[in-house]
Amino acid sequence: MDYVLSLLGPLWQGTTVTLKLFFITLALSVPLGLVLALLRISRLRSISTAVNGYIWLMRGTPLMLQMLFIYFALPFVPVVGIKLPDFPAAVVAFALNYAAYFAEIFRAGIQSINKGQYEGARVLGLTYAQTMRRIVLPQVIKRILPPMSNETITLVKDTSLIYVLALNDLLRVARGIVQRDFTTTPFIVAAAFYLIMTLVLTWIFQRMEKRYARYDD
Amino acid sequence: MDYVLSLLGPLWQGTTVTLKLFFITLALSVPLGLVLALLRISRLRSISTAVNGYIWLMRGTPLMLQMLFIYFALPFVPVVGIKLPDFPAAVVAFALNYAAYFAEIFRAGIQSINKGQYEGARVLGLTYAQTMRRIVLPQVIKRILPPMSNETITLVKDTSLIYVLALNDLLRVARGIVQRDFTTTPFIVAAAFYLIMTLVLTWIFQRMEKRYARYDD
Amino acid sequence: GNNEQPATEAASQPAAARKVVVGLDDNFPPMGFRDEQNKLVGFDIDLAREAATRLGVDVEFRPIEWSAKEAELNSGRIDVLWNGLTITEERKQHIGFTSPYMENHQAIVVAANSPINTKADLAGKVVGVQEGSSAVQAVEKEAEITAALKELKKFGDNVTALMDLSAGRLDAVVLDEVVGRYYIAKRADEYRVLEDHFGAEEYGVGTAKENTELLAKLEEALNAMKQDGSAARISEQWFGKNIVK
Amino acid sequence: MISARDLHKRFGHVEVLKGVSLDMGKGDVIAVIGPSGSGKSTFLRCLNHLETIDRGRIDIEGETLVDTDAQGHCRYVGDADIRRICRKMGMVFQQFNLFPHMTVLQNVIEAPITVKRLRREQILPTAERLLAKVGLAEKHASYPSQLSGGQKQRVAIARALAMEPDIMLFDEPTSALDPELTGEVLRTMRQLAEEHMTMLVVTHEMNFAREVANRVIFMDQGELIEDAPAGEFFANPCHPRTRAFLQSML
Amino acid sequence: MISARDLHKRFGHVEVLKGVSLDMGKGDVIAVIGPSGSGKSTFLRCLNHLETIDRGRIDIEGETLVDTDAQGHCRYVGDADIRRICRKMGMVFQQFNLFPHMTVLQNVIEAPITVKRLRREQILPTAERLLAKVGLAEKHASYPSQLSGGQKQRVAIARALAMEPDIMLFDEPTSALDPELTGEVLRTMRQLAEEHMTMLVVTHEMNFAREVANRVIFMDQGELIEDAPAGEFFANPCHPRTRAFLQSML
Ligand SMILES: Nc1ncnc2c1ncn2[C@@H]1O[C@H](COP(=O)(O)OP(=O)(O)OP(=O)(O)O)[C@@H](O)[C@H]1O
Ligand SMILES: Nc1ncnc2c1ncn2[C@@H]1O[C@H](COP(=O)(O)OP(=O)(O)OP(=O)(O)O)[C@@H](O)[C@H]1O
Ligand SMILES: [Mg+2]
Ligand SMILES: [Mg+2]
Repeated sequence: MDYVLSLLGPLWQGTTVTLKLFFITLALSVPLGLVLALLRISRLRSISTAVNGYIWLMRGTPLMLQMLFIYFALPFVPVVGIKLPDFPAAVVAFALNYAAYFAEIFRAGIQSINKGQYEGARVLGLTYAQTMRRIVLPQVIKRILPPMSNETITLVKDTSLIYVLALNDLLRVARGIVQRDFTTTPFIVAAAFYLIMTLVLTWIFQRMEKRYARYDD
Repeated sequence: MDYVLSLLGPLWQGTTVTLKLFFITLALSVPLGLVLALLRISRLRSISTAVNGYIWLMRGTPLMLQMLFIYFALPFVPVVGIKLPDFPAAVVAFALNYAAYFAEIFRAGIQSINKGQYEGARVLGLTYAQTMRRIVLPQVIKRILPPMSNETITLVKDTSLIYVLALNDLLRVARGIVQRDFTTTPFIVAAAFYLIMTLVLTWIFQRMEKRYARYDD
Repeated sequence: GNNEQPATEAASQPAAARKVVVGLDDNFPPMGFRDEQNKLVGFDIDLAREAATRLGVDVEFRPIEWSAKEAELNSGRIDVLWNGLTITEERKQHIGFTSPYMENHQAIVVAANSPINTKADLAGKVVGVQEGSSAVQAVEKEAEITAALKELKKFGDNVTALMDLSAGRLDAVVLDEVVGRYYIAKRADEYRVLEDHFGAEEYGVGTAKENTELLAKLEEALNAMKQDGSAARISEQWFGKNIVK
Repeated sequence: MISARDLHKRFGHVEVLKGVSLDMGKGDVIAVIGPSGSGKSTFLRCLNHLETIDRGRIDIEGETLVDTDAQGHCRYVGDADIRRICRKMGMVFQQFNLFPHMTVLQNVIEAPITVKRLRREQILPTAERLLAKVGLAEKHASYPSQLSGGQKQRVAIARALAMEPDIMLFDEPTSALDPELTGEVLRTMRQLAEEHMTMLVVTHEMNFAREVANRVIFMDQGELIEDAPAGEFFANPCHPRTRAFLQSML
Repeated sequence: MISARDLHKRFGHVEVLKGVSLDMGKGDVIAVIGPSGSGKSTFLRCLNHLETIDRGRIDIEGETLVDTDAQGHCRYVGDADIRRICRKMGMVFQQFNLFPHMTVLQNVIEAPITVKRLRREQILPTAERLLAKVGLAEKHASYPSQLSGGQKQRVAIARALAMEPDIMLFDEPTSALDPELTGEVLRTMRQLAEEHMTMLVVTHEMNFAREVANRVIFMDQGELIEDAPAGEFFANPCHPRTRAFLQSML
């Protein structure tokens, strides 16, 4: 038991790295995903195709590869090449990757809104931008909460991939201690940490769903 | 170019490991997920709660941890403890984990079927089992294709986690060559391999969606 | 303290002459690892600190994924590899080495009750190593033995391999002797080290090949530390005897 | 054919049926009318066990489906018996409840094959005859989503008839339909009545009630207020609530 | 108020409007009737630019919305002008198209605030007056999903009126409603007509057409076949197709 207590400090430090990556990724990829979704449904064929290709590439290859690429290979790419430190490289890879997933969720949400809503807004004189902002997107939020909740919980666990850049997130710290002390207890404690994080997220999303349940479609 | 060709052999070997894990996981977790989903919506409170807890545990902790647990810790657990070789341990962890995800997809699909379908079948004299088998599940398949497609594509990429059990999947082989040859080309080739696999999957699911598009709900 | 913070800043600065960035695997006891307070400690850490003081530069320790060490060095994110880095012919092609500061063997660890006693007994057995470690090259160099093995399994780290040895799925693990002894000290009743080994080798400090200036300075500092006994003192702290050469 | 005695049903705190009784003979065509929320659908659904009653007794063709003992405990017969007894009644819903993944023909033959264990060849002639009867012979390979509302409802009727029920229950079979499509469904139902099918029809179509039904019953607030031959019902309704309702419908 | 000249519209290979013309004066209440698929909805939707026409000319209150030049090219005015001109027409749909995430009051004040840039306090009295007028003053804080169909449709009417249109277009405003709920919507529309609102109403309600409209037009297969004062239309329809249709509706 004392041993478990002694683990809490280092594991908590790992958790802060995990949480930092989690929150920054979320803050970047949600708006980026929304922009991508709007471009994706744009009538300009070329833009829509380009965004589609981007989403396909990001969802078709492992995030770990994307991270390794941005960290190690990107500096040698001409023009856009830039040498990023480890944590920023991880953040960029995570944000670009999750933006692609969120974009698909947003797109499906926007397209699930009945044509009648656009027509109802149109005959009242609202412009396309006003219709999106005031009528469509507020309704989209309610509908995308379940897939967003799934994706966000996946993100918590995906953060552990940053071990490839030797960043000490929760899981890597746990593995480090396992190697130092030669016991698997830290894994069990780490699992509990993850469960707590996902529980909190689940709870937050449930509250949001409840809030939006005040109206039905 | 010659160098790229010389990579194809080893990378293909890694790909066979990846594909083997992928197909076995799918073959095990889909039926298991269906059983879990049916238990989850069962009226027996205790069963439904237990399944719910299982799903929560499996979705709340990283798959990598689950794999390490089954490989190293399970042998020491009394009663159920069993010492599995590396690949079977990975398969068990993947199947148990993905079954939880699939169960949630199936459950949502089943619950999205209109109450009228059950009543329509009931007044014709169909039993609950007949209604499930003949009326509900065939309709569920159509509805769950999009989330199943997502989850399956995620599985392709998740297979790379088996490196923790020292198995040589595609991504790990690529990393090995990167270390040996001091170049990032293998990453690019590996990315192409992943893209091909996800493309094939996307194509299969699109065909299935088209097949089911012959009727509307 | 916490080493990630300054590390990220350092990488965005141009190679600062007043600071040396040391890349290491922070899960590599006893050479470099984290203590209960999550602080980086270890034999190589102390050695590098001492050398830095002598050179009059700040030292910064930067955890890296060990299997990506060449890429890290190559990309200039770190200046020095100092973490039980074995000098091998392959590595010499990409890395500039100081002269050796320590001798090491690629030790063979087996379960305490194992019938294996010599290298030859490994025929038909499953052997584990850490991916990207010099143990891989050491074992593969002895081609007949490698060919006779049932399988050579490459793990992400040594502990996974040792745990698999405990679980009975491996018959032996090959790893740096200094590291192996550290672990065996923790579970003396479970493992033993064979007399036989996969060759002696030497640890050196590595830099980028073109960074000859830094290499020369490190060489100088190391020699001075060996001569005035400070290296021996650090060794006694960590190993109970002087194994610096 | 159907005898319901003093049916009571509550949803939570709301008593939806407050002691409804009805006797129905062979060949009866009874129209059930009444304002929205008066319990018409619930009454129908209790008869074929889509809802369970809280008190009362139901007999179908002389067999007891449910009864209430002296202590007020309501007892249903066993599951298999319930299924057997209820199969004597076919039901058509307002929302059709066709199976969208099956063609029209598959919809019709599904229950005979699965429930009655008939072979496909055995039921096929019947199914084709029924589809011809409802005027949809040439639509047998269409999916429900390819049909108009009126066509869907006629398939639903054919599907119910394929199980050869003795009694047909209809719950507002035309109220999800455009006025123009209503006619074709009512024509099919009129034809059934002419063939002496026993029918219980919840409807808003006064013309149908007037012309096809031989009895009309009026429900309000969970009670069966009036029960009279059709002609009498419209010419001379007894109860003031019936009169008010009939006025509002015209 | 509205002048449509020779409107043509095709969807793919199907010509849905084959040269429809209509002149509508201030205060006119015109009922549009005709069989399903005859192009009634399409005609209405072309008038306020929910569909674009392929040929023809539309003027709204003397301003041209779209015209066709000698080469047969159809030219709409600029986007801002389209929005300004179409805002003179309010529209009520069969499916209501209320905004489900907004309360009744928010539905009504959304467009005045967003489009006309009124402040909340400026529009609130109007909104409350309109809700009172359609009999829903006390429902202002409800969400659409908490209303019956008839109530929803009346909110939709109030929402359209809040933009102070000169003309109201209705596309089968009651055909998604139960017969019992139809009455309340028709009453609201009758009241509007009495206040001399100019209205164009696609409807299946013959009573409404007969009693409220001053003109009735009959469309069939993309053509406007008959256009007559309401009394005359029902008493003495000219065209055989009109006669056949009227017969089928009774
Ligand atoms: N499953 C249920 N749970 C709770 N209340 C219900 C349920 N089903 C019906 N009710 C309520 O019971 C009452 C009677 O409903 P019922 O559907 O039987 O009326 P109805 O006469 O068929 O009306 P309508 O003409 O609108 O179909 C209504 O107040 C309704 O809200
Ligand atoms: N967006 C569209 N794409 C293709 N065809 C269409 C479209 N909208 C309408 N149509 C077709 O145009 C024809 C006229 O349709 P419209 O909706 O105008 O008829 P309607 O007279 O309003 O019929 P209803 O009484 O059923 O509403 C129909 O054949 C319809 O299938
Ligand atoms: Mg009802
Ligand atoms: Mg229409």
